[in-house]
Amino acid sequence: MGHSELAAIFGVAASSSAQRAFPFLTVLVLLPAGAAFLLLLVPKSVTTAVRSIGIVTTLAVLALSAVVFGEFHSGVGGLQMTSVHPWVAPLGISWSLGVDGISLFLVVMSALLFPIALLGTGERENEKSFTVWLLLLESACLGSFLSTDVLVFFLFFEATLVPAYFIIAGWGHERRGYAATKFFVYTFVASAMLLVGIIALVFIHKSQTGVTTFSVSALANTHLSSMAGMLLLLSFTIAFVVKAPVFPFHTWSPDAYAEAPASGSIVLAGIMAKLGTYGIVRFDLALFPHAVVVIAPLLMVLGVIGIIYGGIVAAAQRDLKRLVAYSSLAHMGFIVLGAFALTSESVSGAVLQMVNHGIYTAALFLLIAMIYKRTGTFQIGPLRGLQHRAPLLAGTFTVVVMASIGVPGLNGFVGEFLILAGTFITHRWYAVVATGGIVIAAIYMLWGYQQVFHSPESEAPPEGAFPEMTWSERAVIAPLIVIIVFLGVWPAPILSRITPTVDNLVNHVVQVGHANVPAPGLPAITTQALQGGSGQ
Amino acid sequence: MIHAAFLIPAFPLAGFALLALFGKRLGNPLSGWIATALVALSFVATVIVFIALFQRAPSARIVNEPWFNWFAAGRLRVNVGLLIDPLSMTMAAFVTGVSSLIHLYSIGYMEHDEGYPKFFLYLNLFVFSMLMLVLGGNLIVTFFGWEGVGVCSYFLVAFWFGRPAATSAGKKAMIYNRIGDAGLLLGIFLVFERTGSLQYTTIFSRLGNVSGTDLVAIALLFFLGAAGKSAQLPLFPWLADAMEGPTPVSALIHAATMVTAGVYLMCRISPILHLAPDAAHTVAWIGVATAFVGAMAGCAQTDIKKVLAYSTVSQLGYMFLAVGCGAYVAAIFLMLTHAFYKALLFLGAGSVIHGMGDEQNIKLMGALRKYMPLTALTFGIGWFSIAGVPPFSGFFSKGNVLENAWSVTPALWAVGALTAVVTAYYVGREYFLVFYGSERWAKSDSELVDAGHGGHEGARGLHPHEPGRVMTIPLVVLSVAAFFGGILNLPVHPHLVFLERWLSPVVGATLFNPHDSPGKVWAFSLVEAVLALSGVVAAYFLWRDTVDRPKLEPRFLLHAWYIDAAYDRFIARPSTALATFSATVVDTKVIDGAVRGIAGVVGTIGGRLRKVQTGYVRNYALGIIGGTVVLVAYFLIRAKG
Amino acid sequence: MISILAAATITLPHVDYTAILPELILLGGMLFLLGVSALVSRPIPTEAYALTTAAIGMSSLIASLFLWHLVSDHGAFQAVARSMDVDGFACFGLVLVSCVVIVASFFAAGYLRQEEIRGPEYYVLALISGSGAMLMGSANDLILIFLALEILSIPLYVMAGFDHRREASAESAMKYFVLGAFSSAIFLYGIALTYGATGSTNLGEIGAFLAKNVVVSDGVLMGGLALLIVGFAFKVAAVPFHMWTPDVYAGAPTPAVGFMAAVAKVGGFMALLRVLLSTMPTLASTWQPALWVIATATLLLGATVALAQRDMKRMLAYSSINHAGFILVGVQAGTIAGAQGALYYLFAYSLLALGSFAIVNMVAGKADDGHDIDSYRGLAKRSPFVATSFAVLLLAQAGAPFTTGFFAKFYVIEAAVEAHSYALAVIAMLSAGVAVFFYLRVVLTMFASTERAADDALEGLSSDGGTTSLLTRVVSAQGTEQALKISPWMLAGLVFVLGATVVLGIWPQPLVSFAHQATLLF
Amino acid sequence: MVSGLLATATIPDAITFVIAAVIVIAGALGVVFMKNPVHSALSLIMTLFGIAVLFVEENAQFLAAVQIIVYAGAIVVLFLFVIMLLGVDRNERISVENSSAQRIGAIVLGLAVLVEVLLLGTGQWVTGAHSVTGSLTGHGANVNVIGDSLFSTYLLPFEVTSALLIVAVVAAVVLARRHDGHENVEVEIGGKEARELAASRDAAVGHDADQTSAEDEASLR
Amino acid sequence: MSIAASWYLTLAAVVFTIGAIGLLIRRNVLVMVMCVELMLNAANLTFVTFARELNDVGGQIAVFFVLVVAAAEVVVGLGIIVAIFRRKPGATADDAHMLKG
Repeated sequence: MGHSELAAIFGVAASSSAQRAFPFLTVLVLLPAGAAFLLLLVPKSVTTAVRSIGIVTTLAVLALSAVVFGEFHSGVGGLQMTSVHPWVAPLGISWSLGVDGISLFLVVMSALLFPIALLGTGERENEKSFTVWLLLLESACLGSFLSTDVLVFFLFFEATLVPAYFIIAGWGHERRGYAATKFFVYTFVASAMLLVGIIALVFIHKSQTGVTTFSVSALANTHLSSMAGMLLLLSFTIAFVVKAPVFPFHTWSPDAYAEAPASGSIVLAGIMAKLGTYGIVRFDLALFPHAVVVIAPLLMVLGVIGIIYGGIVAAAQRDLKRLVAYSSLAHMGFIVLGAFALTSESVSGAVLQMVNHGIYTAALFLLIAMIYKRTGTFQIGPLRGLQHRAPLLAGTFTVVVMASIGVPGLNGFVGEFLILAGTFITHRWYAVVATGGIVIAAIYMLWGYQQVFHSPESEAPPEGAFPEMTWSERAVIAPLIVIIVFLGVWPAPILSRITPTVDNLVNHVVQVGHANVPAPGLPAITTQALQGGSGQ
Repeated sequence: MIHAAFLIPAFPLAGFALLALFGKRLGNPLSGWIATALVALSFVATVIVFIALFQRAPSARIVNEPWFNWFAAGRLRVNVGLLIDPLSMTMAAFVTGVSSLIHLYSIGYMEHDEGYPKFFLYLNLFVFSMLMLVLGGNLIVTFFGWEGVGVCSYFLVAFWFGRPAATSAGKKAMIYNRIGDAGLLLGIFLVFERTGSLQYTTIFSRLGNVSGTDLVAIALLFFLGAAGKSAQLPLFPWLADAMEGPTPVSALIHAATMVTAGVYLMCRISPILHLAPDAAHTVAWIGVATAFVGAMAGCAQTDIKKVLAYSTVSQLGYMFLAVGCGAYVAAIFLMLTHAFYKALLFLGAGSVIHGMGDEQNIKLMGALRKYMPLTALTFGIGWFSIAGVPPFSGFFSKGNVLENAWSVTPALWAVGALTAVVTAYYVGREYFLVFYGSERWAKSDSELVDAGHGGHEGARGLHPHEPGRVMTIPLVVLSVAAFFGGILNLPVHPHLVFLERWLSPVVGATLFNPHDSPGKVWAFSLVEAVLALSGVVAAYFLWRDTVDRPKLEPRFLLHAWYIDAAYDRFIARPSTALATFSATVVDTKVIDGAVRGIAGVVGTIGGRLRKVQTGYVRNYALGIIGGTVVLVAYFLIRAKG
Repeated sequence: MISILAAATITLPHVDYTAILPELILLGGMLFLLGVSALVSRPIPTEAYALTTAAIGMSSLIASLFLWHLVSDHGAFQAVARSMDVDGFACFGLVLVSCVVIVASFFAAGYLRQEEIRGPEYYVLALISGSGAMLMGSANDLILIFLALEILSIPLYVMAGFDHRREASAESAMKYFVLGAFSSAIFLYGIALTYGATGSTNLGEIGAFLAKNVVVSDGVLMGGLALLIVGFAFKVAAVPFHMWTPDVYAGAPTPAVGFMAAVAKVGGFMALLRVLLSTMPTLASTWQPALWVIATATLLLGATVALAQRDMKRMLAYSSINHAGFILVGVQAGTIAGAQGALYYLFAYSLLALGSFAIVNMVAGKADDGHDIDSYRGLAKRSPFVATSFAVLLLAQAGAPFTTGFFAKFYVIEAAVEAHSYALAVIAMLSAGVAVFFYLRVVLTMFASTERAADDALEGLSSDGGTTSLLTRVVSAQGTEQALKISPWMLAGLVFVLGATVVLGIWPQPLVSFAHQATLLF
Repeated sequence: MVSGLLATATIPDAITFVIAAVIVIAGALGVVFMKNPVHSALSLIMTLFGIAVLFVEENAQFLAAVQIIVYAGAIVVLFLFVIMLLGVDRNERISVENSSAQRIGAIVLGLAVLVEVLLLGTGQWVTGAHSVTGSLTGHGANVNVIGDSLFSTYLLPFEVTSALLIVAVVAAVVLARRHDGHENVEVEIGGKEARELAASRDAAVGHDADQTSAEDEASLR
Repeated sequence: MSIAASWYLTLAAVVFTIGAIGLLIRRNVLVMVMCVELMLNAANLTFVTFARELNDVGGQIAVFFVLVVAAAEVVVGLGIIVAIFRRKPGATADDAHMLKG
């Protein structure tokens, strides 16, 4: 087992930053939660104060995440800015945070999307509670991405459910109760398995080393029998694939995405879905290299089915939000495919695509919310010819749609390309089928776009006028569009920070997972992995 | 000077940016002029770089111009950069040249359109994308341009988005293109997997390590991409629908430039194609088949632009025939001349449509040569050119293709030659229906209601007229080019084959040279001239005065061999049904049904178990005693003695 | 005569009053209350009794902590002729019961004021019951455990029947009493068999006997153990000995339910843990599978049947059965970690149960009626604080992170996994997944503003209780629009419970260490 | 069987045991099967007496005395007192059982318990260590031994029983308490409810009986 | 020597069983409580027998405590029963099934 590799993955990369005086990451995680508690003291009626506290906090988090981004050493794998404090000492749980190439941009993306979710969706009932929940959700999401202690990760991972539940159930649409409950119970049951898996792993580790610890870096050193590794991997993965979601564990998502309020959809699809894929990359790959190699084909099959199936079902949707929900299923399929293809290219692509998907899906939901605000419907049927009234909205929508179907020059392309190219190297036929997904994506996205924006205006336009985007709406969507274009044209600064970590990770998985058989690029990975797994 | 190459795409990009930001404020004529000027500047830059390249030694004419690292992960390193070589500069020159003219023409053509600035915005974006496509130094930059032109094509075909037909056509174009793109992407992946690089120059230097099967696979996958973009069998039906876009768009994108990107791509990967003869033969046969199918479909169309659209399909088939025969120069040569005469024909058609008040049905035209003499003249030049009548440019370029086909196999030549006759005939049919015969547009509407879709209100009381100068100047320039285009590559003397010598550093190694026997060349030329003229004559006799000849316009040709209908019937509709089935049955009933079913079962179990709780205290005591019995029984079993 | 008396001089054992101080404080306080009420002629407000009870509880808490301090400094010891174990484990129980008594006194004050019931009896019963629970945790003799069990239970029977106005209260008391007496008879028979098999009722002696001897013919021993388990399982409401729970919880006065849910489980589990882990570890391989099955049945039945409930108290009753299953998961592990998990769980659950039932009482209002889930519709409008608090408590019961509920579940699952009971761990978590559904249903109902939302949650789930017509629901929703009146006493108790749940959820270290050290000093 | 009984014991012992056992079992069966609760209570006294005899037989003279005094003298009297107080001394229709499953289950499971307990003892009943708490045959009489042990080893349990007795007192107070002011209403409602309930119960029982007989008839035909 | 312990113990088991069955089949709550007393007495007999066999005083002491418990239990139980009967004279255990499910 390559200890040096593990050190490279999890070790503190830059010693200078390790002892940094200011605990950026801890503040990053706790700031929104703290503001939420502060907010509880503010009277409900002072809406302006409530709003401004929410906005200032989320913007402060954004600024802080920018600082983290700035402090991050590019070209270096491993965790940076780590901070470790014992939390529940008798149980071996510690408050340990760290950021590396995998989590950095997810953090920045979350920090960016929360102010947008808060700002971009207009007035609402009971502003205070909403802001409190959203801030708590932000803390939970950031905590999940930054935790390097498995249990702390799990805590935050679970903690996202509660605010998300309240946001859906409290401010959602028609069938919000059903959707919220389904979302909560489904993901809760799935992550229950994760908890058992985590604990089992910790005890196997303890039986080998005598140390009870939940630290990812320590746990990655655990020697697992092939059976144990497989079961643990399954317990981890079930939680992640439900959260992502991956076919066939997705049926909560169309309901949840569709019934959630706009900001809820943005956070759900943009950020919380990434918790699942992030978990796959961060934990599945690092902790269970042997088992991952064996089971990768299965998950890749699910990913590929998700790509095709998600596209096909999306094409039959008559509701804009459900359409985007199913398109998310397809995109998550790409990410899972990339993550389990286990090449540097595909995993980097998967990580990048998490960010990309977050950005353009958020933008899509934001735009759909603008349409809803003007027309009161998500149904594609009654919406026609909106481009006549709002060419700018239409144009913005076009850009986002193009990003979502992976047009080069916009951000969706690079991730998808890396995933497919990387997958093609090791698993040719998966990539071939998945490539079909980009055709389907064009079909359903353009169909939806055409229905809503093109065609003559319907004779009875949906109630009232359809005004062009207001300046505040433009201000909210503009950063997303800028990022969509920027990441499409010049993703190199992002990738240069992602790839060192991913390279280490992939090397670790491939070397450990294949044990002594050097097999990059050979197709018969499954059998080798079995030999490797039993040989250890 | 070669470093100035970045200016070539930069000008149209700047135009795009300018119009995107200030398009509305710049207003109607100004934005068009700015766009045109920037494309013209791009043309100038191209010429300068071209000359700089020309001044170099032939062996030093392949220059990589890397700009910056786009993205990199694992082995994959992708730079944004240009490849300046004779092929790309030839393409750039003709793209910017033709684009400039069509921009100029559009200023007039679109003057009354409310989306005027947006139109030029898209056009500039298109030119930028097209230039990135042809100048791209690696497959990804090319793919960037490739997708970019596809997207612009989508925007421009669906430009009049209020018309359902237009938006559907745009979507259709995009989807067909995407199918091709998927193939292209897979080809790119295969190239990357086998050579570890995507930079053209590097790829070609590593081909030795790639197995023959892989090369065939790569070539065919690239051809799938090319077929989508260049409307080859079986992916051609979108092109006819794409005629819903404004005519300058049809001229620029769907005749001169974008659709030829596939041909360019195949020429670009000529080293691969050269090593994969099986793939090349496939390309040749598909090309010639497309040429024939397209030409036949052109014989029965009634829409002035659709005739030209199928003609484009057919001509592109010729180009692929050339590519498949290894005659890359011939393909490029035909591409250039085709760009001239097809753009000319489209712009001529545009003038007619413009003059006829947006009427497109050729059966409702007639005798327009009296009202639009210049258009008629230039259209005629275009016709003769495409027909291959000597000494028009088409004669030389098409001849070149056919000679190469003969040397591969006479069968290819035979189909190509037959197609040449048909080509001369159907464009002639269109020419006579539009410019000769009686003034059918003056008739009352009532007789024409069922004749076609074009019979709208404005047809009555028409006063066909020659368009303004911005529109006629491009016509004239293009007709000159269409007439004299042949001198680019005159096969009469080895020193006169300029194009061939110019391109040889790129495709030279694979250059197919049929010029060893002058007699053979002359013999071919004679036969081809006869074929072209026979088509022209046939058109003259059949269509000079007659409007309807149902036997010559069979329905299956009008519907382009029913291929589109077949796709709809056998692919689109089953797919829609599958989608509906997946969404309503598989997803909601099966997958979600399983989830809800589990929940339901748990709930039902809870409900059943609840009934055990009867409320009678003695029942509860029974439960206790029962539990005790079981528990004691267990311990009894575990007891040792 | 004199010589006989002289010969019969009894050497009294040394009575270490410190060791039994917490129990003494509770019992002495109880006598004080009784005495005061008898001596003072004017009616004393119930709040005064509550405050006194809280003070008594506080004193006993201090005494317990002092004892804890003593134990952690000088190690565990046995007191009063080895009838009592004074160890960390016992101290945990003492502290926990003291806390329960304090909190319960606040809720009781609110309830009794609301129902206008005077007199100290409720508090007296609670104090006695509490002392019984304390004894359960520290008793070192099966006879004493039996006595403690009765001291714990008998006041609870009375408390169940405390509400004279409702017939259900009397019915629940009767059921509880009959079944309780039945099970304690079985338990006693178990003690008798154990006594015959081992020669003593003293746990220390039994442990020593079992450690030194191999009982060849161990049928009687096994039978005794089985019947002991039955007795405890009844007390903690484990399946199939749980059937009294829903009925008693539904019928008894609501604050009493909270109290009994807490102390009965504490007492039962503490004694069970001590008997199984400290006295009969040598038989672990025998009793573990039995507890495995009981735990599984308890987990699953509690979770699934709760789904079908519309009455809030019954739902919480089944949920408490589910919780008992979780604690059994910890017990079943048969390890120190399992004991820690069970202790932590008991602590977390006791407070959650007290708080939850207190809120149920607040919502029901005067007459302690109206526990149908429809009474909770729109609660968030009537009292956002109560609704939010209830949501927090319910989510904590579901095991939401950053509440004590999460670490409680985590701890017992950890123990199960450590003991390689993977299947049980998975079953437990699945049952938590089912349980979360009905907690969420309540939450949804409270925060629903429309009539439809809550019913949507039931989609796909057939519920027997769903027969109430829409009309009556609308009426009941309209009838409860006015703001909820909350007694300040209840509010105080609630704030304490909430604070403990959240603070110890975010910063679990103190409680975890407590449980950790409690079991180190067995 | 008799030989088994006499294997270790003297004849008087055996006779005493048999008579006492018969009394005990007869009493126990009487408790269960007597229709009138008063008779049940009297049967209970019979059992308690028998058990007291057995206690004497087993050298637990003190317990035998207490058994009679406390159990028969106090507890059963309490039962009888309550029966009389409430006037519930009418016969219960034991033959009528709404749930035959309950009865069958009760007997099957009850016998199963018996069988199991007897199976447990097949090997050896008594396996424990001897005289752990203290020898019975130590100094002095049975009372002395018990007293000695009670105030030394079992001091704490002994003291704790006081709590039990207080519970009993408080419980009696609570349960017998009448609500000031509300009680009248309560009684009225209670009375009405009770009447209705009694009526309905009678009807239900009667109905059940009718139904049962009808079913019987049906099955006969 | 006296009668073998197994006889006593078997007798105790029989009484225990009769008590248990009685509790399960009788509807009169008072009789049910009496049945509990039977079970307690069975346990007592067991205790005393074991005490004799083990020559140990503990068993007899246990019986002493059981007597106290039985007394307290009966007082409380009868109190509850009285409370019920005050509402519904003549009620049986089966009449109290308002709470169920």
